[in-house]
Amino acid sequence: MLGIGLLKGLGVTAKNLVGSFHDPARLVTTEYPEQRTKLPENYRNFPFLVYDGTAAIDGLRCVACKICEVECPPQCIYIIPDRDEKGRPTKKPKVFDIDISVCMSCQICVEVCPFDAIKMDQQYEIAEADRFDRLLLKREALAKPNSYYQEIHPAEAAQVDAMLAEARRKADAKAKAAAEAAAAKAATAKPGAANPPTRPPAPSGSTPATAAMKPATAAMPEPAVPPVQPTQTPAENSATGNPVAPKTGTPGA
Amino acid sequence: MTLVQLSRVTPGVSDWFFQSLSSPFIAAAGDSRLERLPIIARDLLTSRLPEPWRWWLNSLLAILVVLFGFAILFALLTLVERKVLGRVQNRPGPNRTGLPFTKLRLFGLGQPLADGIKMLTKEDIVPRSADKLLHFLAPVALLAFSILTFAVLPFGRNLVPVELDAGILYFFAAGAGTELAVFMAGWASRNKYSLLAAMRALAQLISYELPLLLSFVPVIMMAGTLSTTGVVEAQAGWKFGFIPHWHVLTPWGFAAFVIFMVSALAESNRSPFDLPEAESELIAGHLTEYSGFKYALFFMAEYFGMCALSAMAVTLFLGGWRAPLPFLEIVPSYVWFALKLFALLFGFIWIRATFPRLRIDQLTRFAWKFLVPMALINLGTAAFWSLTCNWSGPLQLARWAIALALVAGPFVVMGRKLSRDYAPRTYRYA
Amino acid sequence: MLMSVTAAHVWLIPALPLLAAGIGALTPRVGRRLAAGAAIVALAVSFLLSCGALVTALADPAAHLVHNFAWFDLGDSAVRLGWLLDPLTAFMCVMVTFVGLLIFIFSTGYMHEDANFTRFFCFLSLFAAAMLGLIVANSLLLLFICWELVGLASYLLIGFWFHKPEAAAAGKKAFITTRIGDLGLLLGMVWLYDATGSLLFYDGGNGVLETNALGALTAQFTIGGLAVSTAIGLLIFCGAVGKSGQFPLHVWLPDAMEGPTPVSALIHAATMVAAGVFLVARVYPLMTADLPLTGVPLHALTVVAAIGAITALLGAVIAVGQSDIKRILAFSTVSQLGYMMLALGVGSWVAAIFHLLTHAFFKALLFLGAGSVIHAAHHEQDIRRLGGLRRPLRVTFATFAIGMMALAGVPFLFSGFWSKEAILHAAHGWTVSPLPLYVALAGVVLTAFYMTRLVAETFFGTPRSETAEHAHESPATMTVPLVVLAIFAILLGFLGTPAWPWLQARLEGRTEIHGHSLADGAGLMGLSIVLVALGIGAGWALYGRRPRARAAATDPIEGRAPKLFHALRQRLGFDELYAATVGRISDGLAALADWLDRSVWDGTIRFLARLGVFAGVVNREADEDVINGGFDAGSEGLRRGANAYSHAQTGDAHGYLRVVAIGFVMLVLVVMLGGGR
Amino acid sequence: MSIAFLIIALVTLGSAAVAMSLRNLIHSALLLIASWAGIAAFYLWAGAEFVAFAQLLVYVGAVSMVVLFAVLLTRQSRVDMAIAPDALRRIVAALLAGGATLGVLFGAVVSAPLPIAASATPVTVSVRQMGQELMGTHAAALLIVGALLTVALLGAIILASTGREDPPGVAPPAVAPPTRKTS
Amino acid sequence: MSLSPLQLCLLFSSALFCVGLIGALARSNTILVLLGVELMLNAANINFIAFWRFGPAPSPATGVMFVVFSIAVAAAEAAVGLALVIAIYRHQKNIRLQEAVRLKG
Repeated sequence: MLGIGLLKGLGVTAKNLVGSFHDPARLVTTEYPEQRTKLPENYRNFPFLVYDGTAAIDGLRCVACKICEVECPPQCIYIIPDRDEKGRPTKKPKVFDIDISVCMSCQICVEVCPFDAIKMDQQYEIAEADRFDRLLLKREALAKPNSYYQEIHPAEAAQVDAMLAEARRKADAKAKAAAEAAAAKAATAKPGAANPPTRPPAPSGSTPATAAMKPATAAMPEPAVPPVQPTQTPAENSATGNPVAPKTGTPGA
Repeated sequence: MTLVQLSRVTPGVSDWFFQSLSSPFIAAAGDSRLERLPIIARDLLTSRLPEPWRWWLNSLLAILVVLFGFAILFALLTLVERKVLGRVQNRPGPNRTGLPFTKLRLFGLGQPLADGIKMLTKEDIVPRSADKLLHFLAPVALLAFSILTFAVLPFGRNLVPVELDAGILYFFAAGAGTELAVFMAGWASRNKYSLLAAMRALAQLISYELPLLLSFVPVIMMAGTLSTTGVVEAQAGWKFGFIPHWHVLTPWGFAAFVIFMVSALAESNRSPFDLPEAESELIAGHLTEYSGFKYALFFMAEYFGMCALSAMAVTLFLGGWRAPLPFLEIVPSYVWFALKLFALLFGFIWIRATFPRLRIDQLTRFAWKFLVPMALINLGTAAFWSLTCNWSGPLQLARWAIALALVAGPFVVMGRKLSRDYAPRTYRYA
Repeated sequence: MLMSVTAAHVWLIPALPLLAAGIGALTPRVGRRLAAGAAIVALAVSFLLSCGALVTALADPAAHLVHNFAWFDLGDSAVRLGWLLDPLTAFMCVMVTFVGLLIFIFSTGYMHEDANFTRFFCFLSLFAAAMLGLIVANSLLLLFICWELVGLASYLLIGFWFHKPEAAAAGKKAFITTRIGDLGLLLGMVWLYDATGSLLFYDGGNGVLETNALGALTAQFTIGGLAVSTAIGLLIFCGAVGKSGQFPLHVWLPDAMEGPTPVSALIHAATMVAAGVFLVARVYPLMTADLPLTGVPLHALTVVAAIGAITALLGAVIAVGQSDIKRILAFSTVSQLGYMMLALGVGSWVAAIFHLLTHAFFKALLFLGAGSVIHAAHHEQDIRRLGGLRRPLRVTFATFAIGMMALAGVPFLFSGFWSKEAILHAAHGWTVSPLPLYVALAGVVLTAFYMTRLVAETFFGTPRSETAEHAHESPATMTVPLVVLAIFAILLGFLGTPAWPWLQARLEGRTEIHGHSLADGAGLMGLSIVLVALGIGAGWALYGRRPRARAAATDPIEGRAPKLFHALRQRLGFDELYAATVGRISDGLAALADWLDRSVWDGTIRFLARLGVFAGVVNREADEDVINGGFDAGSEGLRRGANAYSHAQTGDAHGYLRVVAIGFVMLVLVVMLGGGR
Repeated sequence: MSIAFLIIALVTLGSAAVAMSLRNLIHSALLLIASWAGIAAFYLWAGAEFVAFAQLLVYVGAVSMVVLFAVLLTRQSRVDMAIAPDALRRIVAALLAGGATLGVLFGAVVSAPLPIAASATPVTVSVRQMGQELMGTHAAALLIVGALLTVALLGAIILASTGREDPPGVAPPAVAPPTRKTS
Repeated sequence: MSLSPLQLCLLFSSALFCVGLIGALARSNTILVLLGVELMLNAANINFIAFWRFGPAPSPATGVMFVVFSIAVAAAEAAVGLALVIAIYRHQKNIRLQEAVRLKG
């Protein structure tokens, strides 16, 4: 009959109206500047640089290898490697700029970085008044601690950390073997080996970490060592669930 | 040119006209102090003055109180509407604009103020080829006609600005001017959409004016008067001591009330009859070429019209300022009036939140093929009701049964037909 | 609220079914539930109101509560109608609404497959409204209006299946036959109005049934020495004869069985045909007014008694020879109506009404039972082709048997016994002639006999046709009314036993009840019991003991007295007699009118036409030569003038308006200057 | 005579006169509406409240709409707006005829010995009184006016209708193919 | 010369009548002609009210009743008149009154 449908409709809206007052599940609005929704882990927008330890510039994992600069499709990365007085590369970037008004958030830089030095950020409040200056991020603005990385991408970060620790453990083991082979020589290498074999790249071990990094970087050209994930065993891959999730884009496989 | 102005120019000659205008806010007798509060307050201000001045000041006060009251109501209503719409859609609605320069939010109470400031400071654009005079006159005329209608509404016991013998007729005569203003706006804009919208608006307003007028004829018939206070007077008393004698509680009265409210929705261009201002179809229709303060005036007029029609519905059908139960009469009459008015306004908002907009052919068909015949049949029902007013005993039941059948039968029959016509249409090429 | 139903409210009782009829008329064909629901609900409410009216009426049984009003004014005199509420009205209302309600419910099952279901209920409601209006009318005029409406509804319902030629013919026959009686009623009404100046029954001393009017009526005499009241009473009785199927006009009633069975039950058994009895009971003061007169050749009631006796015997005799289940019941109705008339005639109208009420219930029961049988047997109505239905139709059989025993007057338990007994006693007490008593006693035997025959043929033995074998019990909407009616067919008798004649007392307006012991009339009662036993025994001996084997087998009576049986089967040749006499005469009259029309009137007109043509020819000759010439010249002049003037008609509105303005100015100037002030 | 009357008269006459002389039809119509409103004001001044509101309702509310619709439905091209060849002649004739009428009427009004109301106090007619008068004394006239209005409504519809068999209002059956039409 | 209120009202109405008349005579646009006629009708209504108010009235409500009826009839007239205008426009594609001189077409 005419009107029944209208009354039903009025009932629906009335239910919404009343429900929004006593049922918090209905009122889904978050009051943005005060409240924020937790972003999903796989959210990404622009890259940042990870550093270990507390020193922002010195702790950068980046070695200025320029792979990302080459691979970047819109060419928004600009790197000048740092050199010491003698002109030798210090394996640090002197200039590392990303123009995020150009960046297209493709994550290719993250994919190609052999050192896990560049990661995708979740910072979205990037509105600026000056387009040419403030959106061109410098090295200092890009550098963020590993703890931040762990905070925004916990699963991925744990995996990366585990991998780095593994690499470091291998390097340590190698160094230890070398040391034992040369046991007779001296016990000078002891302090370096005293480094605990566990994972934490905690702030406490900044110097050991960099020290541990060095063998890894030194070992990079060798085929077995590089921490590129696809080389992991399939068993481990399936057991951990989503170790490759950030890269293959199949979360929760 | 309001009535008050009209009488102002002829003070000496037509003295009788003064009497017919009957000093606004007549002094009440025998009511509680609370009930007489507005009159006491007024007398405090003006009782010392000599007679002609006192009359003038009383009139002026009445006008000011009504105008400011409804202006504030308008401001609040915009906010309440947005908040209710938000709640219906599971949003909080505007809640951030509070007191200026403070952190106080006050549930967004500052929103109307902010809107007002925005509207006032916007650039007033007049199209180059527009008819400048009419373009300016349209919003002014619209608002003026809307405000005129407030003159005869009984806001409470003895609280009626102008007591007219033909008050209801005056109300609708003044309301008829809004159509003219809408047309002026549409035509003066020199915009095809505006003109089209104006024509649509005219068609809609004329179509719905008919059921609107026909729906309250039964009330006049039963009350035997065209005066608003008389109609309220006719709804005095309670049956069995607890069922008020409101017109809405009779079969014909209920039908007339529904017809009246539907027509009022259309007359005030409210959703779901807001075709003339349909943004998505006519780029806001006759409002397209208006901006800034003129636009605000249009909106103000629309809300004033809505308030006035709701107030008239309260007067005609819901017993005006009368309390629903005898013991509730200790609450002053103007509070009751305000409560009923708010209830109806909330209904307007609720309907807006619920129903989608009609198509123009559905709109006119609904008016001509459903509302007008229903209103005419309802007239017959009311005639039957008034002829059988001395039936009693089992006849009283028979009277109810017949009246209900007279209302429900045509409703079902015509409603069936109408529902068939409104069935989802099948398109050949879509 | 119900307690407060007064005379001013009784119009609601017929108004509600009328409303339902209106709804039914407006309902489209698919609205079955609406039409039936409206009819049933309206009648149920009417029933409740009737009960309220009964309570009101019984509070003061002697009073005639009236509510009169003016219908319209004719010059000085107003035509006044009114409503009447007394025990007679109230009992009749309760009976009609209750039986009607049960039959309505029964109809929802019986007519379920009919395409014109809504129309049926519309007609039924119309009938109920008219019948109830007839009952509550306090004016002979209003009664007559409703009387005719009842006739109309009856006609419509008999011819409900008008595609069957027999049904259409039966409808016409019923309508025309009853119209003959109605003519008498109309004449009586006109005469009554002429003699008394009023048609209201009771009007605070001025009504036609009150002492003033009756005194005036008996004081005048008319042709043959009859008192005017006798003459008017007999004319009114004519109407009753037509409607109640009494002796000369009884032929329509058996044919009326062509209608749907619920219609037969409601109209042609329980209610409408009783209207004649009711009419006579209603105007009973008028009928009895001439009794104190001595030296008049005839008392009205004598005629009534005679007609009743003849009808009672005739109906019972013919019923013996019929084989259609409904026809048998129809003739039994004729016979029972004769009993009622007999009771009226011998001066006991309460016995007549008592029998009317009990008869209404058990006859409705019998008809509905027959309807159930017919429904079950796929519209097979011939008892020779039925048989053995006892087993499949248990409820129907049980209730039908109760109805049969009530009708046959099986002693003590069944209502028919008590009401028939009352009639026999009344006939016994009639001093004028013993004949009615003998006729009634003969009728008792015959009734018991043919009812036994009917039950034995239908329910016992073996099924004698395909359809009877596959019979199945009817739905609850049909059996429940049967059961209810059966209960009442038993219980109702105890309202009027000689020991406690409550009903009689109330009808006569007495509040105290004078019971007398059963021994008072024990002789007569014993005789009638013996006669009933004789009838049943004979019936069982002939039909029950050795049931019919085949449908085509000869009837036991036919075997013994073929001629008699044949005459009975042909209904004693009344139809043929009427066809030979009345029909022949009217055919002759029609032929005469036809001949007159064709030769005499036509010839005259043809001659006149010829004359006219001749005059025309002469006229034309004169016209063309003499007159036309003059006209031509005149027309030419007019044409030229108009031509000239038409140049002023430019079609330019401005020009016209200008001329009007200037003309106005001229006119005002003339008036002003010419001293027109 | 009061100032109010003079103002009302001047406004009414002025707007009517200007309306009759304007080229722009819409402006003309709007000014005429103002003139009608002025007449309503005159009624109000004269104490005929009900008539004043009726005038407003009918003229400002209804007739004006019809006029505006008619104007918009008969939009003219620029050629049509051009002054007709004999316009001047007609205007002069109109002025002459109108002037003569005005003169005659004025003369008649000024010179006529008009009767004056017996009582100085004006009669007031309440709406109730009017209603009873309408239903009693003038009931026949009311019926006739009702019939007239109905006939006028029908006539107007017939005159203005285009005579198409399928009005756009009942589009769905026309649009839907007959095979797919479901109730 | 002093004028009574009644005469003033009558002068007002006759002036309005003449304005309407001149408009109806001078304009070629049919709509305006109709409006002129409408004005003349209104002028007549003013006379009714004037006599009702200032003149001796046969019964208290006669003048008002007349005007009410007149307004009703005028509404009908306007509706039919403008419908005719539209019909003329359809027929001859303009609404000049002086061109609408033929009944046939």
